[in-house]
Amino acid sequence: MEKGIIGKSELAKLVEAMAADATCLGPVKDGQDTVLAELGPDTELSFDYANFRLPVKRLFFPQSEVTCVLRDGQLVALPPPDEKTVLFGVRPCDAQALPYLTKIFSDEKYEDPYYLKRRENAVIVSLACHTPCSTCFCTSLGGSPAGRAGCDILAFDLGHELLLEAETEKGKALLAAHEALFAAPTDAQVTAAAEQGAAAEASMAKIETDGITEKADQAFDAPLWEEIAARCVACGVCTYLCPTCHCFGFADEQVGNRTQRVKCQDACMFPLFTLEASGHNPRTTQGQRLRQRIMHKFSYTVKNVGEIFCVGCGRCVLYCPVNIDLREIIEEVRK
Amino acid sequence: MTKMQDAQNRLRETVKDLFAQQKVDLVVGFEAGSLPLRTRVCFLTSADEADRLVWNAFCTNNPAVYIPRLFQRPASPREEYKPPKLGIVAKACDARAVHKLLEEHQAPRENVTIIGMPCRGMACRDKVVIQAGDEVVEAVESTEGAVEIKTRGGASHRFELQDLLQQACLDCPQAAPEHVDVQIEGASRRDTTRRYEGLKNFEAMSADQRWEYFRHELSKCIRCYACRQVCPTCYCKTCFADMAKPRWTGAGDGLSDVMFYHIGRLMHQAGRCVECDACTRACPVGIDLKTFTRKLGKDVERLFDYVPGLRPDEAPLLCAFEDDDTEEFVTDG
Amino acid sequence: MSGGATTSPYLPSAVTIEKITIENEAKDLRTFRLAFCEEADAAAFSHACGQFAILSVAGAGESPIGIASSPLDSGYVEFTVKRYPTGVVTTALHAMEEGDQIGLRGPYGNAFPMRALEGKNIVIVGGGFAFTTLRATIRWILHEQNRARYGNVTVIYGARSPGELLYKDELKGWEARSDIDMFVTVDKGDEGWTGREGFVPTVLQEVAPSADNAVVLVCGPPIMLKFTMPPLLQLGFSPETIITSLERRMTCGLGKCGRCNVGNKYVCKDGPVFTFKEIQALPEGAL
Amino acid sequence: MVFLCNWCATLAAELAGSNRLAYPAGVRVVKVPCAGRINPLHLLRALQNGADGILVFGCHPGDCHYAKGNLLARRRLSVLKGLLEAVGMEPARLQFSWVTASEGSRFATLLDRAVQDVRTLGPNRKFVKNPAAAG
Repeated sequence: MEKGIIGKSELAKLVEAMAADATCLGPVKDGQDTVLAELGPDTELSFDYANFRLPVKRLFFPQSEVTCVLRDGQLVALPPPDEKTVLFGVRPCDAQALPYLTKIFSDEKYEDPYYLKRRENAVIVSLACHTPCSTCFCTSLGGSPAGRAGCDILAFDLGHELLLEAETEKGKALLAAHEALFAAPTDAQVTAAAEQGAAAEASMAKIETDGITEKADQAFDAPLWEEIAARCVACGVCTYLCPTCHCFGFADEQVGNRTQRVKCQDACMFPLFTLEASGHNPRTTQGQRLRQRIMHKFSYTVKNVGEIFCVGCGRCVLYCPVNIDLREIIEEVRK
Repeated sequence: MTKMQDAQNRLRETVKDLFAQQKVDLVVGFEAGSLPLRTRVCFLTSADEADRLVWNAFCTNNPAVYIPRLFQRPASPREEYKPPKLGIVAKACDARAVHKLLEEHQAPRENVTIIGMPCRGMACRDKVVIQAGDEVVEAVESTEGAVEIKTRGGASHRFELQDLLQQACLDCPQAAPEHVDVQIEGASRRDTTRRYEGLKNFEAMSADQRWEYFRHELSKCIRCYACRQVCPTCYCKTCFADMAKPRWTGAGDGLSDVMFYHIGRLMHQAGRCVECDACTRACPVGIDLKTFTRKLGKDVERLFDYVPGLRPDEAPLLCAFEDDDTEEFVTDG
Repeated sequence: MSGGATTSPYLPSAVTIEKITIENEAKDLRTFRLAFCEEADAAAFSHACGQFAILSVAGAGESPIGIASSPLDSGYVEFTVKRYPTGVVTTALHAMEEGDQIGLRGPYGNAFPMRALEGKNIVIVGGGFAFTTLRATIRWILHEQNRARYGNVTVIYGARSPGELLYKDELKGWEARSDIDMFVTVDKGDEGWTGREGFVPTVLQEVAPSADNAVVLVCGPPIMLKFTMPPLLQLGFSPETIITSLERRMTCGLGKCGRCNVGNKYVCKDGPVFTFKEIQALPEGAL
Repeated sequence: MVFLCNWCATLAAELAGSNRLAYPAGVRVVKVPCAGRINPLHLLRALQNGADGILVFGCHPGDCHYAKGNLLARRRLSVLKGLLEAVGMEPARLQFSWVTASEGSRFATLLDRAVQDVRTLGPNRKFVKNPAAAG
């Protein structure tokens, strides 16, 4: 089944049906924010949100997870959680980032089972944005408010009902499994959805990103990095909220009488990130660290895995406490 | 011309004078930001740049956070230490933070010129968005005490600044910054009677409700430590949370480790937190940190009659004692 | 990989510390001889000169260390580890005793191109405790089944003081051989020292090995590398024939965690071995 | 978890012991050179690692071997206690008291009472780090 219409009032039934064999998460109000939270049969879904504060990557690459524990003097690996999940209401920018992360966590030689197993077990239902924020710039980086990259199903909010369009086999299977709850969409509905996506896309300001990789390479030794970083307080918000940032570290800890190794998100904006035990630190200034983050996204990943690791979600722009604006950095670099 | 803009012009002229008299070679102030309702900190090195300075209801950041860094000694003793002659544009809370840092020897007093700003309080971004009910795409402080905004949907609103003030400003103990080197004239907030009003709801809760509130707020924490990084009085070279030897905190984002970090940080802020709420504004997941820092401040004020940063040259709270300090929690046999 | 059903690239194999050799007077350099606890792990482990592995002490953490034994040393793997007062893992390792069990994963990274170097004269320049992977390489070259494949072998190795020289007995053995030219130097000798004094770059200029049909493998602290490159170029070594090994803080060793990159190259995966030519092309002043 | 200053409470504890007063079951003792040596983080760590209550003994004001360690501790720990109570910890879980080397019975009484208080409250579930939880 490729397309289906479901009334918003019927969603509870769908959630209940899906919950039989999967954990369902969806947009739920928490105070002023909307968070991606586990859905029960009575949970009220929110459709009035720009995006979640935290990127959806955290469900596949959590802030921290135990990878090994010590048993009888020997470290043993803990398996990644093996539960099916359905993520509803993911914004297209966050979904677009997932295939990028898959490229990082799987390669010809080493696979990170913790990320890959979770991704394999998840069905991503993206919800197209009809009113993008002024800080959003996905269309400048190959995305769209109705982008389909990385999702299994793309949903459109048509007011009283949703139109779901399956993108992958996994998505088709999910729709097929709950076929009874869906109606076939009318042509008008499909057209309305497409028009909505196009209108949202047209409403967005575009920033120029042509040639950004070459320009970034050329700007490597430019003074702009230290100039911009003078304000930076090295808080790492930009990296933690970034849908594509994927740096991590390990930390061993003792909890009660259990010794475990924890894989934690880490951030290149911290001075300690590259500090070696000898005291040597290849990146001593905040300018070097900020440059690393930008170069990693706009140059290194392009060379290594063929993608710009920025989806234009605008979180770093919006949440940077000192108003360092990535859009301005891109503009500066391109000068 | 509004009062704020008057103050802005006076600030620009003052900064030009300070450069001309060679009293400063670096000024930290605010310039226009890239987003509505925002300004950002800028670093000026000559009088020519002074016209970049702005002064309005969106100068929320605490520029004192940059002081320890600007006065950091070079890693090698062979390198000459050349501290700047710093001018710092300061609201009341900023000035308190500067005094705290001076007291803790983070900069030589003679190298810092505090430019005290008249402040009616700063607009809380969240409050503006709630009142506007939509994303704000443009905001100006138009007339005295009013903020005019435009929303994404095209609507225009005019709000009284008084209704938009940050909690930090409502709680501010000062009508204007004190113990400054240069005072810029202008309208200041005069109402200092609402201090700790924001705590009332929290304090009215039962212990279990307070616990539940604390637990819920901290369960959002992703341990990015942004709260620490933007805090002017969090400048330890190696924070206890980053220490490897001893490793104080566990690595995870489980509640126990998160609480350990936050209570540990609060302890380190006792008698030091100037209640500027930089932590709360910076928190990317919206934890209500201010309730806890404010509770701490209130305790410290009640127990020791101590308000950080109000009196220059006072002894740091936890490095001193009085013989008749409170004994209210000492159990007796 | 041992240890249950889950295959995780982050899980180390169990190894036993068979032997600990204290290498220097300061006692902060120890060589650990490790043997795999599981035969399958031993069989699966095969490394090449210049590679590193990640040692793991449960409760303390992991640390990437260059492999100091030759691929032809069968039955064990050796690592020479410096203890730093601030280093949690190296301190924990130094507190361990023979018979204790630790973890090892790897080998990781690329290696010195030993096959491609056959038929060439080899100049080895090492400083301090970065000599470890060079020691592996010398052992490899000097092995009876390999020695004939390479031309002249010249080794210039320096340490701060005589007490800081690694592998002292082995150095003596090499010095006694006629098929390898050894130039061991210390920055400053002591009463018992009758050997050479002087910094590695200076000794290199004195020894002046011929660049003719030669490659140089050079490993040392950043400051030594910096001062070694100009004399090497002066001696006629082209940047492609100068091969070195970089060090960065690492976590995963797999090119995923984003920590050890220099430009778009990951030292753990694309390195640690780079030619000087490759390094010149990298940003960030990689040395 | 009982923190004992080495100069007063440790001796008081020994005195109590020599009078055949035993520690209540489940009490763990940490000797410190001075109550002023106690970092609030130590106490948090104790709670995290499963301590149900903490009792700190220092010298009476004026008696500190290091002149003022006990008085610094008094300030520090009042702040900590205020914070922990603010976030919902039961007040009796953190106690602080003065004792001299000769006050063996006072030591025993205070300790007994603290143990009783904590028993009444039951285990500390709020701050403890659960090993089963990820991370």
